[in-house]
This record gives sequence, structure tokens and C-alpha cells, in this order.
Amino acid sequence: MSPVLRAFLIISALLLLAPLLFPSVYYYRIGVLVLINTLSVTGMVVLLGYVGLVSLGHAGFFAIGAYATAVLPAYGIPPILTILVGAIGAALVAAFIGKPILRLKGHYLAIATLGFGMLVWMVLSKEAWLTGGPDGMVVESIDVKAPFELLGIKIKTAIAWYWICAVAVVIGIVLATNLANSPAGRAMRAVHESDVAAASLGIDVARTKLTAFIISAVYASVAGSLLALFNRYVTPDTADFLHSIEIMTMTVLGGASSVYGALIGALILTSLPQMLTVFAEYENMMFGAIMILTMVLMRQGLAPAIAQLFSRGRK
Amino acid sequence: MSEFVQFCFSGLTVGAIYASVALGFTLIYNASGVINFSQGEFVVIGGMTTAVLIASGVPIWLAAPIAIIAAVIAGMTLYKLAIEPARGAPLVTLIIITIGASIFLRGLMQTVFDKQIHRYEGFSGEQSIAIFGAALLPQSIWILGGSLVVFVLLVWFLSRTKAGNAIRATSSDILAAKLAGINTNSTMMLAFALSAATGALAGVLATPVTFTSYDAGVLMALKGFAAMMLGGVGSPAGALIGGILIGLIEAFTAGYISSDYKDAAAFLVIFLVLFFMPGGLFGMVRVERV
Amino acid sequence: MTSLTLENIGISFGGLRALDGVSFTANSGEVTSIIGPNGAGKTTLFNIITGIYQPDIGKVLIDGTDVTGEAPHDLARRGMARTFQNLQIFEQMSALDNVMAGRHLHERRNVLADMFGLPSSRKCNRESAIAAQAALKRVGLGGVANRPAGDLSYGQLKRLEIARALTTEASLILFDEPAAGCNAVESREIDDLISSIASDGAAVILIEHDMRMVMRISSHIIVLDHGRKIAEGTPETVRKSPQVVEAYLGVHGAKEAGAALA
Amino acid sequence: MKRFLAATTILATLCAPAIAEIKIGATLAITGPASFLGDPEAKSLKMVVDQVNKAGGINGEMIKLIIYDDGANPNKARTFAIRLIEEDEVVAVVGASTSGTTMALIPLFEEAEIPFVSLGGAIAIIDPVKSYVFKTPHTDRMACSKIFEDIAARGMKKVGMISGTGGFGASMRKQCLEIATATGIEVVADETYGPKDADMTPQLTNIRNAEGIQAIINPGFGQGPAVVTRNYAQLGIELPFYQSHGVASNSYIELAGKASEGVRLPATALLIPDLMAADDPQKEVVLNYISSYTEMTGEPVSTFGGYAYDGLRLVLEAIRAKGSSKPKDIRDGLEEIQGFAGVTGVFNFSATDHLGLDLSAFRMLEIRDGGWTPAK
Repeated sequence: MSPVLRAFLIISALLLLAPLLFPSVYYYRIGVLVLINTLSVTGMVVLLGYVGLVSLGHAGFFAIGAYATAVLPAYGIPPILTILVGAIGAALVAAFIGKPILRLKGHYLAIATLGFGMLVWMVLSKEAWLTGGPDGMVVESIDVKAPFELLGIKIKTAIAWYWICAVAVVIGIVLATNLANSPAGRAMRAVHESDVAAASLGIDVARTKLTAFIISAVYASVAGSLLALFNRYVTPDTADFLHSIEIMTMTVLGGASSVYGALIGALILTSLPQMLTVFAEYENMMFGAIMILTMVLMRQGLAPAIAQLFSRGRK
Repeated sequence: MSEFVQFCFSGLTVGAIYASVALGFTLIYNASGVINFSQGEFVVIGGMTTAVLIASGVPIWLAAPIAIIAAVIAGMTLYKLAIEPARGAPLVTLIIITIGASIFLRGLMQTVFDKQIHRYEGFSGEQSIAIFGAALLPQSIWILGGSLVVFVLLVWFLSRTKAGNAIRATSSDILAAKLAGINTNSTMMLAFALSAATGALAGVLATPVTFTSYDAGVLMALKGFAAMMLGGVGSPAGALIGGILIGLIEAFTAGYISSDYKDAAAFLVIFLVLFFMPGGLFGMVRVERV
Repeated sequence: MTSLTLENIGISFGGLRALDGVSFTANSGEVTSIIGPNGAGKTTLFNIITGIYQPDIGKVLIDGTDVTGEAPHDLARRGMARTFQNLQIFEQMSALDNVMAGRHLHERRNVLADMFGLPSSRKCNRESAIAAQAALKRVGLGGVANRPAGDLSYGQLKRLEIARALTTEASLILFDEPAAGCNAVESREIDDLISSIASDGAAVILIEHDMRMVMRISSHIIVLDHGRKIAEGTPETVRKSPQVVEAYLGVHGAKEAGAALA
Repeated sequence: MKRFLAATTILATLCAPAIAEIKIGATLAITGPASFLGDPEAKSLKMVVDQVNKAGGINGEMIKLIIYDDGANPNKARTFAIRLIEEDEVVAVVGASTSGTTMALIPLFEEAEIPFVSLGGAIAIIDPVKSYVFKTPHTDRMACSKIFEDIAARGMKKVGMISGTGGFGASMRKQCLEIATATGIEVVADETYGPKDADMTPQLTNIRNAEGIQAIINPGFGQGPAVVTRNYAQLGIELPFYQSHGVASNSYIELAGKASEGVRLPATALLIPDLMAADDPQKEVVLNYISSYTEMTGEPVSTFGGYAYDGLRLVLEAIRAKGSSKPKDIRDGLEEIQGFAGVTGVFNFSATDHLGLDLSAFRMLEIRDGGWTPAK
């Protein structure tokens, strides 16, 4: 079975079966958040897992998508179309800033991307005439139930959102898996492991990095647009430094090398805080401790560790 | 004139705090190649512990050392429980571990102390000193002096002492350092302890000016990190200059351009510097051997 | 027909003259070897030819075109490929993928087609796989194509790099110590491989310490010492130059060298 | 399937409803940038529930309080709000500490028809009136009115502003600029600072140098205003200095120290319990709140805790008055509340007023000798 087909089948099956565990709309909401996070993390897998670049500013792209969706309808662009406009905007911004900053390495790249995220955050909080300032703005809602009603299915809004996001995630993961096993993806992985060797084979290292950066920005932007539509409200928090860190952490915790890691990382870090509410004021301590423990015990992330467990089981 | 001097004072005070945090980053980076994102929490441990002790009647000369010792214990525990077991893990994994540690420490302080904002009186009173028509708080002098002393001690330590040489050797080639008989584990533990002490000292000195609360470390780490990158990773001089530059840029932007975008200005300068000097002001870009 | 010409190449690192006035020409169908003691500047020379370093002075010409200072990937586009002294393998990728990466310039590059898995992209992939398989077979690694490169032995990795360079179909290939660390049998195989690559029409430039190998397959040898070219010519000429023997192996080594070179 | 069953069993045990219990929810910024608000709010809510349950509950039923920490992040707040509505099946919700999170939650509660008593300051929360949304804090617009009233009364025409860039400061800055225009007072300097900034002397230097400036206003909460106040003293500025209700707490005086001498701010009765007239309807409530809060937490009271205290007590009052804990009845009950003395003020709700406070609940206070006195 090709890796793409396998990913498609596994992820689709998981997403189809998951609702069996959802007793209420609240669980669907968590499900939707997991899926939206999975989407931005998948983009990060392309960036970190494929070409090996660290970004601490991806929330900036996420917010570009979210605010495109929030702001543009007032200028006559239909909400659905804003997802596309946001994605194109994020791609252009990524291309523009990526050129100079992707020359930087390691921690220098980290601080440059972090600075980018901060700048987006600042613009969103200070330009209140456009963005509503730190308190955010309302997003024009869309009727997500319509397509289902067309098929004669009566469905709650949150559940409709779950299926829409599930489709988006499956598409996102299939695209990323396709990429991994394609000429362009091979070039990315080659750059990751040795940029001198990659260059000696004619691979334009800067361009390859930029391509991955743009792709990951588009993923984040689409995820941002979806969250804005789903929440019907956006605030500059979407661009917050801590949100960037969150995307990064999900990626690494899940295992940056595979798209499965994206789903696992997003699932754990989205649902964990919900479970930890029972610890009340110890919540943060628990959360931090779990993060440390997971990374110490499973350096490559959860997905590879789980895969290893399975293959051992098979033997 | 008096405005200019006033902006300088503001920039130097704030910049010196960033510099102290950046120096703590530098120490750990030099020993282990890790950027310790929980460095900001060391600063808070220093400030919070001192504040709480002073509030319960302990004099500052006793409270400060206790606070620094508390931070050192936290730093060593962090190394022992989280960094050492993960040695050899990919760099991003280590970054995530230190981020986890920072969340953990924040949670810990929130339960051990509280969520209130704390401060205590400046060491030499609160009466500002007039210089060239500008007002300087005596505590600012303490802060500036503190960061300079830490800088000098750090340079001396790294270049003149056996332990410092061990740290530098460990960072440049851990295997070679091991072969040369350096106990790399205890060397790194030492780096974490010293870095925690540096951070806590910054917290002790800065709290009368900056105030402190359990979650103040995030911003500290952010600015300190930015300062180190501006100066060039791993260079003590870079950390010092980088921190002070960022403080000055913020103050002058707030004073002469717009207070709305003073943080943005700092980051724009970092972008520009990195564009022309990809290794920061004092950093070196390593040439890869192939 | 491809030829590489170096004119008066010089470079310094922190005041240390690593290369000084090095000139030579390498022609297609020939193996041009660069020899010299450790630290003579051989790999530095390679890094200048392949665009990793910029020379302070001098020119690099490919078929008469000045390509000095061009980026490595642009030079690859001009038909240059290389292997590395310190292996530069994509360890997390399979052996096949490593070699397929070498097909980069022959692939249609459209990232959207790749993401959507369009037929054009898949066709491209298939063709690369076929070419890569062929290259792996040629270096004798046909059996380990699907193993992760990180699992292969040192000798296998050396050959993997050769396969990767081969599959670019470059007309100018630089080998940096391709046989280092290999046993006699493996060494012999690599010998034959390099000879056959040259006889297929590529210009081959070789850095190698194994004198037996150098003498057997080179048509042209350049001897470097302390960054300068001290001799150049056919194996016969170089072998006979006492200056070379002395500079290269030192007076003490001269006797052994005589034996080795005989 | 087995796992699914196990999961549902666990959930069932966790969610098993106790008998005769009124569930009230809260999502607050207990940690994060607005923990300054959320922390005392959460403590105040717990305190009310303890007190009421000890006294036998409401209408013979015990109160169960479910609090979540949203860290002032609207995305998290929404998740918790849905959890409160769907999973915990609460009958009313107090909270969302900030205006931003409140605005993000309003559509949810309107849709679910669960009464929602917000602790956010922005006027947009209750203007226009939404069926199920109420709030207890004064609006920032009211605070600005109060301040500018005072400025105008002192005959001043030109003021400078230095505002925090957080939601509170930004929103209040906007309201104050509007009120200034309306009252004919000119804002000659308009500076901002980040909520965690350590030094605002550059901004204050610029304000001091503004032509003809007569007073300074500082909208913001948390440590920022205390730093501004210290810097103000450091620079030796002697202009009249106004803070907002955002720092109406003794901890502000503690943090700002002597520098806060002479600062004026609009605040609630909470800060001057001893100066209240004996027949003041708020007197008893305020004294009660102060003594039990300081006893329970060992921390000084703040206006914010008072908002939450009032919010929950108003909900309970509605339940008591209606004799029902159905969300619809609570909503109706809230709207009917008249003359209810809280720590923030005396609440009179109506179908067109879901705040129920007027400017009279705001008092202009001045800090004298490290304590609060009514400004003259």
C-alpha cells in the first residue's frame, strides 16, 4: 500500500469513528479544535519535519488567516472566499519575509520568526480601527449546516463543523503525504539532512526552504480562517507568541517526522488541558511535567514511539 | 537634552535587566548548546522569594541570598531531572523540554506563592537623583552595576578558571571534553546552577523597578532571548550589548517616535542586524566542514 | 565534451594561505587526480570548484565560461556533481531515495503537482526510481535499495554517494577520497567504477590517498603541497619527480614511496 | 467498543448529578495576562458558595460551583462555556473576566438561553441589550465620564493620557477620547505602554512636555499603573493624576507607595467602608465582603472580586425570588431585581438596562496618607 493511501485510510477511519466517543456537542467542539490544530501542525510538519526549520512565529500566519476571514467580509468578500484570500495573503507574506530570514540558521531563525509573530500580534492589537484591538472582533457567521441539509441530513452546527474540518484535515494530510514522497518533498528531506549534499545535486536550498515555509504558512492560515469561522470571534491571541509555541510543541510532541504525529500532538495537547481541569491550580504544573516527561522518554515524539510499539507487537 | 538623558536612563535600566537575563542564557548555551526558555522563571524565583521573605520581615541581605539559593536548587533540579536524561536529543526536543519546565515552574510558583504582584523598596531608597535635568532612580544604578558585575565575572569565569574552560570545552566538542577527562555532567550542572543564580540575581535587583509576579518570566525570557540573538549567541559581550541596545531602542522609540510600536522597533532592528550579520553583532557564523 | 579549467586560484583563511596560484585543466573522458599530503588544500580546492567557498583570486571556468562564485546548485545545473570526504548521506532516507534525490534536475519541478499527486508528478517519480535503481545496481547496491541509508556500512555509503552523483548524469564529477576506509576488494571495485565513468565521457576529478589506485586510473595528476601546485603531468612524470616524492612523503617516506609507486 | 463503554462509564460517574443541586458555572481568567482580575473573582465566587451552602443553600438546594480557567483566551473560554452548557448543564454562568472573552461568549449563551453575568467592563456587552446577558462592573465609559466630570469641575481644559495596551486600557482609552471630545477637553498627549513594561519614563517625559497640559489620566490595570505612578513621582511631575477603577485596590497603594499620594480615581464603596454613612444600604454588604474575603485569602479586596461577588449574589437572588432555578426564570428574575445592594453599587435592572448601575455608584476618591478619602 502506498504511504498516501495508508495515511488516507487510517486518518479517515479514525476521524469517522471518533464521533462514537462523543456524547455531546462539547466533545465535538474539542474534536473541531483538535482538527484545526492538526491542520496547522501538519504545516509545521512540512517545515520542521521535512526541511528541518524551526519557526516560533507560525501563529502570525494563523492570525493572518483568522483576521482575513474576520475583516474581509466587510469589504464585500464572501466569508468562504476569505479562506482563499487569507491563504494567498499568508503565502505572499511568507514569501516576502522568508527570503531574508530563511538564510538564518537554528536559533537565529527562531528569533526572526518569533519577531515576525510578535509584529503581527502588535499590528492586530494596535490597529483597532481595522481589527477591533485587543478585545477582538466578531466574525460574520456562515451557514455550515446548509450543505448537509442539501443532502437531507439534519445536523447540529458543531457536528457540521466537525465533518467540515475532518474533510479539511484529510485533504491536508493527503497533500502533505503526497509531498513527502514526491520529487519536491525528497528535495526538502535532502536539504534537511545535508544542505551541502542537496546543493551539490542541483537542489536550490534557499528556494526549497522557502517553498516549505510558504506551504506551512498556508496551512496555518487556513486553520486560522476555520477557527475564526467556527468561533465567530477573533482576538489577537491567535497571533500570540504562546500560540506559536503551542503549534511547535504539538509538532514535536507528536513527532515532527510524520503527519500522524500532527494528529497525535494536536489531540494530546488540545484535550489534555480539558482533562487537567480537575487539578485546578495544579493544572499548569501537571501540564509542564507531562511535557517534560514525554519528551525525555520519547525524544522523537509520540508517533514514532507508538509506531515502534506496534512493530514490536507484530514481531 | 534632559529628555535625551531621561530616555537613556530608561533604556539603560531596562536594557541592563534584559542583559542579565541574556547573560544567563549565554552561560547555559555555552555549556550545552541549549537555549533554556525557563531562564525567565529563574528571574521570577529570585524576585518572588525575596519579596515574600521581605514581606514576612526578613532583611534584604538575608532574603536575597536565600532567593538565589532557591533558584540555584531549581536550576540544578531542572538539569538533573529534565536535561540530563534527554542528553543527545534533537535540539527542538530540548527546547520543548525547557518550555515545559517554564510552564511547570510557573505553575509551581503560582501554588507556592500567589498570583499577586509583588515588589519591595529599592536598596538605596526611592528618592530619584537629578542628573542633567533627568531623574534616575538609585535602584537603576544597582541594576546596571549588577549586570556589569555579572558580565565581568562571567567573562573571567569562562576564560580564566578551570571550570569555565571545562564549560567551553564541553560546548565545542563534548566527546573531546570527555576524553580530556572533563566530567561533562557536573560541568553542565554547574552551568545551570550559575545561570539560575545569574537570573535570580537579576530578579532580586530588578524587582523594585519592574515588580514581579508568578508569570513575569515569559516576557523576561522573550526579551533576554532577543537580546542574546541581537548580540550573537554565546558571546557574553553580545548579551550585554544586545540587552542594553534593545532597552535603548525601546526607550528612544517610545520617546521620539511612538510608544505603540516600541517593541516592534526592537524587533525591526534585530531583523536588520541579522540581515547583514546573520550571526548577530558579536557572534560568529561557523563554517561548515565538508 | 566538458572541460574544467582553474586559473590561478588562491584563498586564505584567517591569514593562512590555503591555496596559492593553483591552475590546471581537467578534460572529459579523463581521470584527473589531485594528490598531496594532508592539509595540502585538496578538499579546499574541491569546495572552491563546487562553489562552497569563494576564491580570493583566480577563476573557475567550465568549457571556457567563467563560473567563479556561482552557487553550488547552479554549478550542479551546469553538469557538476561530487562526493564528500566526510560522508554527506541523507541518513533518514532509504538508499533508493538518496539516489533519487540525485535526479532532482531531471524532474519536473512543480510543488503543487507534487502535493496533489498529479499524474505528471507520479510519472516523474517512477522515472527517477528507475534511473536510481540502475545507478544503485551499477555500484552494486541493488539489493539494499529500500534499507534506510543510516543502516548501511561505511563502504556501502561510499558507493551510495557515488551512485547519487552518477545519477545526476553530470559531465563533471568530483570524487573526494571515494575509497577511503574501504578494503582492498571494495577499493578495486570503486577503481573500476571510476574508470568506467570517465570512459563514458565524463570529466572526473579525484582526490585519493590510495596511490595504487591513483596511479592505475589517472590520466593526469596534480600534486599540491602547502596550497601550491608542485607538479603536474601523467602518472609517469609525477612518479619520477623526486621533488614530489620528497614533498609528499617526506625524506623518510621516500623509500616506502618508492616501493608503493613502483 | 470496549473502550467506548469504559469512557462513558467514567464520564457517567464523573457527571452523576447529586440530588437537589443548583449548578452555576464560571469561566475566568484565573491565570494568564488577566489573572489580576480572574484570581480574586474566582476566590470571591467560592466564598459566596461556601457561605450560602453553610447557611442551608437557596430554596433548600445546595449550590454547586464549576469554575474553569480560560487564561483570558477567548478560544479557550468558548470551549469552557460549551462545556458548562453541554456537559455540566449549569443554569447560569458568571464570568468571563475580560470584555474580549465576554464578547466571544455572548452568542453561545444567547443561543443556549442560559443567563450570563459578565464581569467585563466594555459597554458593548450590554449595549444593545441582549436577552440573557447581564454585567456587574461599571462600564469604562462611566469611569471616563466620572473622571472628565471631575477634571471639568476643576476648570482644566488640556489633559494627557497614558494607557495600557491590554484590552482594558485600549477600550477605556477609546471611551475617554470620545468623552473628552464631548466635554470639550483637549487630549494633548496620548501615549501607551505594554502591560508588563518596566519603565514608562519616556512616555511620561513626553506628556510632561506637552504644551499647556493640566492633568494626566492613566487607564489600565495590573502592575502598569503602579509603574506609571512611580515613574510619575520619579520625574517629579506635579500635575493632577487620575487613575482608573482598574486599580481600585489597596494593593495599588502598596505597589505604588508614596508616589500614589494625591492620585484620584473613580471607585466603588468597597474602598471606603468606614467613611460610608451608617444608613448607606451598601455598608453592611461591603463590610461583610471585606472581612470574609480578607479572612479567607489573606489578601486585600479588589473591585474585581467585588464584581464577581455581586454577580453570583444577583443570580442567587433571582433564583430565590423566583423560587426556581430554571435558566429562563433566572433571567426573568435578574431583570426584575430592584434596589439590590451589592459591593459595587445598588443594582436596579430592567428590560432595557442589564447593568443596573448608574454613575452614583461611582465615587471619586483621592489617596491621602496611604488611604482612600472622598475627593473634594
